[in-house]
Amino acid sequence: MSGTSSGIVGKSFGDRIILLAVVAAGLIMVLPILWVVGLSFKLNAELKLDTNSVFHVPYTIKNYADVFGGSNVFRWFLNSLIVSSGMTLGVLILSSLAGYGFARLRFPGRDILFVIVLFGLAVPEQAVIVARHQIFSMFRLHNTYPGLILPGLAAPFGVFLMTQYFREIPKELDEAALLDNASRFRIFWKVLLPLTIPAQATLGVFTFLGAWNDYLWPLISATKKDMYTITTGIASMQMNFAQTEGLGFLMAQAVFAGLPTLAVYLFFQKYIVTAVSGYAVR
Amino acid sequence: MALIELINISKQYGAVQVIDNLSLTINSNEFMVFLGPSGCGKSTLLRMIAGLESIDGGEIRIDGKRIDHLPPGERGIAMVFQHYALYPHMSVRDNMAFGLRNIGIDEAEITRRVTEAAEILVLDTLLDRKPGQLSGGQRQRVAIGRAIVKEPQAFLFDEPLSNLDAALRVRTRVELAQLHNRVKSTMVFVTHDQIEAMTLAHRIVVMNNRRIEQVGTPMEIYARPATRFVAEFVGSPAMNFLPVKLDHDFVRLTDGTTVHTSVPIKELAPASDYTMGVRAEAISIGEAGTGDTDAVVEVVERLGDRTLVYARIADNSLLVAEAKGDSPLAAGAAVALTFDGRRTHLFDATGRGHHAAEAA
Amino acid sequence: MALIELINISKQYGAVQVIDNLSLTINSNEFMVFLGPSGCGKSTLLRMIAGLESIDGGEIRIDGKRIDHLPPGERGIAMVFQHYALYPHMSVRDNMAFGLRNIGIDEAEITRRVTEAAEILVLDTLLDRKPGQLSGGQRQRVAIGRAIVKEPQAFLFDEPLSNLDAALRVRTRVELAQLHNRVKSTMVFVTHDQIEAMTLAHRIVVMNNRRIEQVGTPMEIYARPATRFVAEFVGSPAMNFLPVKLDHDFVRLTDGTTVHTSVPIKELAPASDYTMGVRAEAISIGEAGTGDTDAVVEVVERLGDRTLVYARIADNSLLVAEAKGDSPLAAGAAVALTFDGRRTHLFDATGRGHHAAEAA
Amino acid sequence: MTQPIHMNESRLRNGLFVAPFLLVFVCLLVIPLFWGFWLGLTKADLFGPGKFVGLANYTRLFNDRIFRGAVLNTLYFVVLTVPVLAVFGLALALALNRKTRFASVMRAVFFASSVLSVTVVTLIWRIVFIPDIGLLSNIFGWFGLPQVTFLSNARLALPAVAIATVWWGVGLPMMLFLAALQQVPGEIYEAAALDNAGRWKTLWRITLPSIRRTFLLVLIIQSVLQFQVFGQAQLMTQGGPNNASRPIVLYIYDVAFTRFDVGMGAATSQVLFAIILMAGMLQYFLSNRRGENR
Amino acid sequence: GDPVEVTVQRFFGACDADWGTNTDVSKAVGECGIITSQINKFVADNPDIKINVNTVEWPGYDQLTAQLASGEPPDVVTIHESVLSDYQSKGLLEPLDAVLKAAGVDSSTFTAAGREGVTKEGQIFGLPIDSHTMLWHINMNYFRKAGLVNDDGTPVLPKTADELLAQAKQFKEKTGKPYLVQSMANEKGAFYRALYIYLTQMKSDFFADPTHVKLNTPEAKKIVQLFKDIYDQDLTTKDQDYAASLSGFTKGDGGVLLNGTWVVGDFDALSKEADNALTNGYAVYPYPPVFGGEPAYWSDGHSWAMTKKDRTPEQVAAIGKFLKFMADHNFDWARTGHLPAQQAVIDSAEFKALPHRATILSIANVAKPLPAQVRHQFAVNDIIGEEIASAITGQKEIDAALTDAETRVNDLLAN
Ligand SMILES: Nc1ncnc2c1ncn2[C@@H]1O[C@H](COP(=O)(O)OP(=O)(O)OP(=O)(O)O)[C@@H](O)[C@H]1O
Ligand SMILES: Nc1ncnc2c1ncn2[C@@H]1O[C@H](COP(=O)(O)OP(=O)(O)OP(=O)(O)O)[C@@H](O)[C@H]1O
Ligand SMILES: [Mg+2]
Ligand SMILES: [Mg+2]
Repeated sequence: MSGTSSGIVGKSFGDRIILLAVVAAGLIMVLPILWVVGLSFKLNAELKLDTNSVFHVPYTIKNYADVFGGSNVFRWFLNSLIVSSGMTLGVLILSSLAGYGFARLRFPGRDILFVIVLFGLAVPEQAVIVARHQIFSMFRLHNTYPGLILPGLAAPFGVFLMTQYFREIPKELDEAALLDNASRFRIFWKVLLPLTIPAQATLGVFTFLGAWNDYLWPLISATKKDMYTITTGIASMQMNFAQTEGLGFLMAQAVFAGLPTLAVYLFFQKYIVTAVSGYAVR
Repeated sequence: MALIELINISKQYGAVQVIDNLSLTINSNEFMVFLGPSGCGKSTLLRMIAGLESIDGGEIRIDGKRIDHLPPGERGIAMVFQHYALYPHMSVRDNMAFGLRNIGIDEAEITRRVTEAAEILVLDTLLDRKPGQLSGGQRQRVAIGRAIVKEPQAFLFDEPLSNLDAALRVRTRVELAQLHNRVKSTMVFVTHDQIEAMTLAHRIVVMNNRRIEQVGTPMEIYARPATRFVAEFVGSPAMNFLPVKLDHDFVRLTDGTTVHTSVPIKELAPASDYTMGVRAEAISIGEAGTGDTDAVVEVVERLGDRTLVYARIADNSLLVAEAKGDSPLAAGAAVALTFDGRRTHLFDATGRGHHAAEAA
Repeated sequence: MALIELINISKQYGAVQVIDNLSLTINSNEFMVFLGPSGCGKSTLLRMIAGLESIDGGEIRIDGKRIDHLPPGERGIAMVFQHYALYPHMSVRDNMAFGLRNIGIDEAEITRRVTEAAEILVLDTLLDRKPGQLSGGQRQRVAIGRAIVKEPQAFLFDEPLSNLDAALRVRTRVELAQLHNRVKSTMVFVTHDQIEAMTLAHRIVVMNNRRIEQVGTPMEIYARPATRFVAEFVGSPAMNFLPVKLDHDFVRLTDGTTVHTSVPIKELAPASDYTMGVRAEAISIGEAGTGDTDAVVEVVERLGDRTLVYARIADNSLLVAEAKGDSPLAAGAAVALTFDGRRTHLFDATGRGHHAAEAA
Repeated sequence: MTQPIHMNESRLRNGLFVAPFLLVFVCLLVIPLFWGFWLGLTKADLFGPGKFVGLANYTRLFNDRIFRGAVLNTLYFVVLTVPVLAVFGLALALALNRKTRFASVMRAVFFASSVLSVTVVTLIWRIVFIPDIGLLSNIFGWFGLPQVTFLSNARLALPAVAIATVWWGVGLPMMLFLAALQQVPGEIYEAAALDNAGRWKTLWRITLPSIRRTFLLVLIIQSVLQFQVFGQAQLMTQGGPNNASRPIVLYIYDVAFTRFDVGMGAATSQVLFAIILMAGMLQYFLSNRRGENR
Repeated sequence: GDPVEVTVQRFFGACDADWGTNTDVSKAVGECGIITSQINKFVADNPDIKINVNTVEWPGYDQLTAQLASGEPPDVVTIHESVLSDYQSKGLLEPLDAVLKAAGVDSSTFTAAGREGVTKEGQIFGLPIDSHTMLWHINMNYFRKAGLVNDDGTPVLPKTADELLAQAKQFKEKTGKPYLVQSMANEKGAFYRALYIYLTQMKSDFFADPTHVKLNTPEAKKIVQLFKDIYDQDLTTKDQDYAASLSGFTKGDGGVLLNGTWVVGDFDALSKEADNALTNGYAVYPYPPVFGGEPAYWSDGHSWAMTKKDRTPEQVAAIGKFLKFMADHNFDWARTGHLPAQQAVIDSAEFKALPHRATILSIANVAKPLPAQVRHQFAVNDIIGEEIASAITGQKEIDAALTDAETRVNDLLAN
């Protein structure tokens, strides 16, 4: 039920104004994206003279052809897929386990540990990146998939989200399962986990998007061309002083790098609002 | 099939004593109901039997065997929760089978038991649905089915009907009574609805404030409440209470009216304060001037089969009396009330109840 | 203080017709109850009166003035919601004052009204609490107080008691009846609990399936249900129904037993199928062989003041009859049932009810 | 709160559920964090062990005008973005909290930008802000307006970065607010309508008080995020002109990675960590104090 | 046996779509095209060597640093000569003297600038492949309109600061356009380079002590003052960033673009096309020595360096071969617009035949990098560029800016 519309019979003048404002704001939101997409379909040479040419023909797909022509793009795409999926899977597993533990089980130091994990939310990546790089060097983890995936697994946000979500599930379910002779793990695995799917979807999408878009860590950890992710890979294709040498090409890269994440979002869109509500209110 | 003994049970949450040195025996095959107001510790007691709460003192035995240190799954007990606690993502069949699979019963046996339970509970056609696709009553039946298939020594119910609407509640109540006839098993049932307690129980445990007020059959509880609390809590409309003084063979209301009662007054201490209790159906309504005391009708509630008449008497108490369904009384009418002496009760200052000598 | 007229009201949600060409007049100062099963459109109707839903056809008038195009705030109506709908972040005082401040009533007057309402509802000591710090019953009283202070032409209640526990529900019910006596205002009350409807209403509107089944006083509804639906829905335990054939002056059950009834059978079409309805209290229980039909007792529910006896008769129907609170009957007993002919009802195939000629 | 379901359970074994996460958390966050504390006390580059210098890095840090500027820039940036993100996100959520097709399309529109990476976002906004060939200069051109040089003007550079950040990040607060709005029971809006409360009154007296906890959550999440602003500044202005848009993290990055002064970079990181922690706790306690009696 | 594997890491972008399989280097154009084709050619010529090319985002030092820190660096890597010392001083690079010698590359064939750029502590740490510096790119069409053309068709260039201002005013009056097209927004490079060029010409040795910069000097002030005057008198474009200034110049926004050697090829090509601002009107010259002194130019250069790492002799030989190939084909690289690092190429007719090389050739002999001992040159340059920019655009007093630059750089170098 929509709060703002209840009790109001018919559309008022105020509603129209709001509608207009929303449409206007929406246009401002998409305009930059359209501008970029437009540029990506223009020849570099043409743009060098005048970007206004976006508004008229000819258009070209050469820029996209060039992106794909960089023979490594598919490999990078695959890397990103592996890293993002691996990180997503890992975060989901670890966060679910920990969320269940923090929400449902009693063990020594639970509450203080939970607070410590929450403090982790405030740690900027820069505060740990050097040390982490050195540790990974020690264990020869650079230029490996684990090297790219592991740092993302220490995500306090996921634990926070899952803990809140598990707290929402009626405790009677655990108890019913206990009386049904189920072990702790079995309760977690067979009874509760299936109920957290909306939260898993949300956390999964956020993790996936974050992993896909991450830049700094892949840049310094995956330093071999075959291990680049799509973000660092595409960046590596840029020439120095790139904008001028290939504005259209650059825009095509941007579109190409952004598309998968947009697709992931649109696909899971319906879960996100419902699940975000799980923790937003508390 | 199981004799459950609670011996000197205590329980506290932090500093709050919730159950205090409570002892109780529940007989084999008995249908025992825990009745009491919200927060009196009914659920806690039940959950201690189930093993979902630890106990801080005392022992729990089933058929003589001490079980309070066993984990819940190993006590041979099934429980039905107020909010059903069905596994939402499993089909009805899987909900029932889950507990059996966990202890490794073979699939043929599981199928047999599930089918049988489904027949008893008329769930046959619903076995492949998810709980979300069931009505409240059907969900409750599934929850019961999940308990039945385990063939437990005892069933525990924690207000299983309170989430159903009125009509369904009545129907399920009858079904539960029939179920008990069929499966013959010890059942412990928690409720704060006295109609449920009255209609279902072999014996009722009335609890209040960490304590047991009375244990007895429904009619004992209704007709011979051990304490004023029990008298007030059980019965709808609630019993009328009037402060009285003892006067030889009869009692005297504050306005001087005398009322005859069969309670053996002589045995009571005459000096102390007493309260007389009388149920609505023990008050008859007649024409003004013809009864124990006159009264003016204030509210008339017509329930169809009977009518509740709220009338104010001289000492300013509002009493409720029961009249026939087609009683012509209306608010404002002047009437006389007559108390049925055999069905009056006296409660002393400590709340203890005194009743007419037991009928033969 | 207000006469509410609904004239040919229609309402649909998308393709679903929820209210279909409904007309109804609610008199000044009347306590009108809408009774019906879940989903029959009671709330929708109430909300249309309040202005919270638009109407798709027809008119609503209050005291002759058409109001269906006014916004909710300007109809002079107050509403009490099932879940109270108190503003959680405002104190009790502010909850009550909010509506008055919005229309610019001066603070002295607001204080006066709030104080007065708080006294009526015994909320004096709670005025500075937030709703979260109140019990369910107190919250409901605040919600009523919020309605009272507006001194509205009419009060609308949407199942205001259904969130309270049993004891509180009974108490608040009586309080509401007294409130109506005091504030003298038109009240419209939605419920699906027939006890509430019976006890509170001047008149009851029984609704089912987008339609009004019957409008009448509680006793009319109970004693002379216009349709089988009404007969079934009103009364607890529900009326017993038996398929019968008409046979001259009496009716014949499927097993051949004949039963006398005061319904003027001659006026009915003899060929069609009829169902006989009889309430539990119109069936008396005697020794086997002495009544209209023999039966075997299956379940006995002791409610204290009366006992419900479920007995199976020869045609295999399970009937419920009412016996005294101290009835000695037990399951398995063989008994005879006697139907009170004046209180039997016949329902034809369309569900229409036929009753004994009206008593003088 | 959770109670022990059965007293006989091995409590330590319960800890096994959180152990895997804690292991990763400790190895990848806690240890590096403490390693960072140590590094902050040393003079070190990336290529070998450093030497202990005590608090020298911190002394240098607080004497550095550029660092102090970066702190102010960061605070300014947080002040620029966080309220706007919260208020704009709330406004959008209020406007789009409907079940219509239009609303769901618009929700997608406003969230879409959130899924782009910082490289793409800054690319887009450079192309918007850039003089001559940029979108804005094209638009200004149509109306005959003079060019505004957002990214090279000391006063506009940080606001320009903030605009891009708001554009990028408004989706999340919007989602959080939407979720919260959906938890507000519809009945209290109806009660308000019957109480003659108009649109504004309803917004101020009913809606906003009902979602204030979410508002706090949004403020804290966004503050933590925006204190760490880096990519946008790095890629749009490189902190310029004249350090006018250099935030703390960019300072850290430059110090540690282009000057190899890892010890100093680590010291700066600790300062940032402390600032974020304090800001978060301050918000939390302030709002908790006011909302105690709820 | 198995081919020897060598990892080559470079910037300059990726352009496999256009040049991924091209081995005919003479056909390739642009930095990326040429270097890609060169490596292709080397691979084709040397089947016994396997080259793994790792392309990095410009300038790629974050990544290189990370690789070195984690002990997995590439074998051969493109490094600016100004950055070499950062890595060399920490012992992360291998001296190349022996390797080059074994491969048959003689460092005496390098240009002076190239040799100086790669020589640290008496050893060679990189194979120089070019020198690059700033140039005046001139729109001759406007110069003609402004009457700033000599009889021989060459542009009239200022010889003193005053002349510069006068000519710029004249230019503005005649054409309505600013004289200079500069990248001013978020720009650091152009400013420190201009400063270095003129300070070098004035023989103001600001890095006499490589650990201490001296910037608060009359010479520096004069230079900054000139640019500030130009700015204050609206004789330059003001709001463009690097990209905008490039496209602005091609659109005819002004007379002289201050930019590097690397865009010569592009503009030359444009001037040969019809219907644009540069059609038949492009010329390019070194920065005119308006403060007197002798011709001297700050420069930087790209070089190939070899990281320190355990290698087999075969690998070292293969790297030597690669470096030799690059040295031998330095002419190809010179077609990008950069000045070659091989003296022989500069002297060759082939090079001189390339367009505009005649006018800028002189630089090659007088180009001069910052002293090799100056550490963190990228960071130093950034600080100086930043401070000067704020002085020129009026955000700071010149004195203050120079003082600040000095203290900041010295603080940086001290730590
Ligand atoms: N986990 C707990 N922590 C602290 N106190 C508790 C806890 N659970 C119950 N209590 C307290 O113990 C008392 C008994 O609770 P219990 O749930 O047994 O009551 P109940 O009789 O079942 O009431 P209801 O009819 O409302 O279910 C209550 O006062 C309650 O507040
Ligand atoms: N907003 C809505 N959109 C679509 N259908 C609705 C909506 N509100 C109510 N309905 C439908 O209209 C019918 C009547 O609903 P209404 O709420 O009036 O029933 P009710 O009699 O009040 O039931 P209850 O006793 O459960 O409150 C129901 O079938 C319901 O599903
Ligand atoms: Mg309970
Ligand atoms: Mg309703």
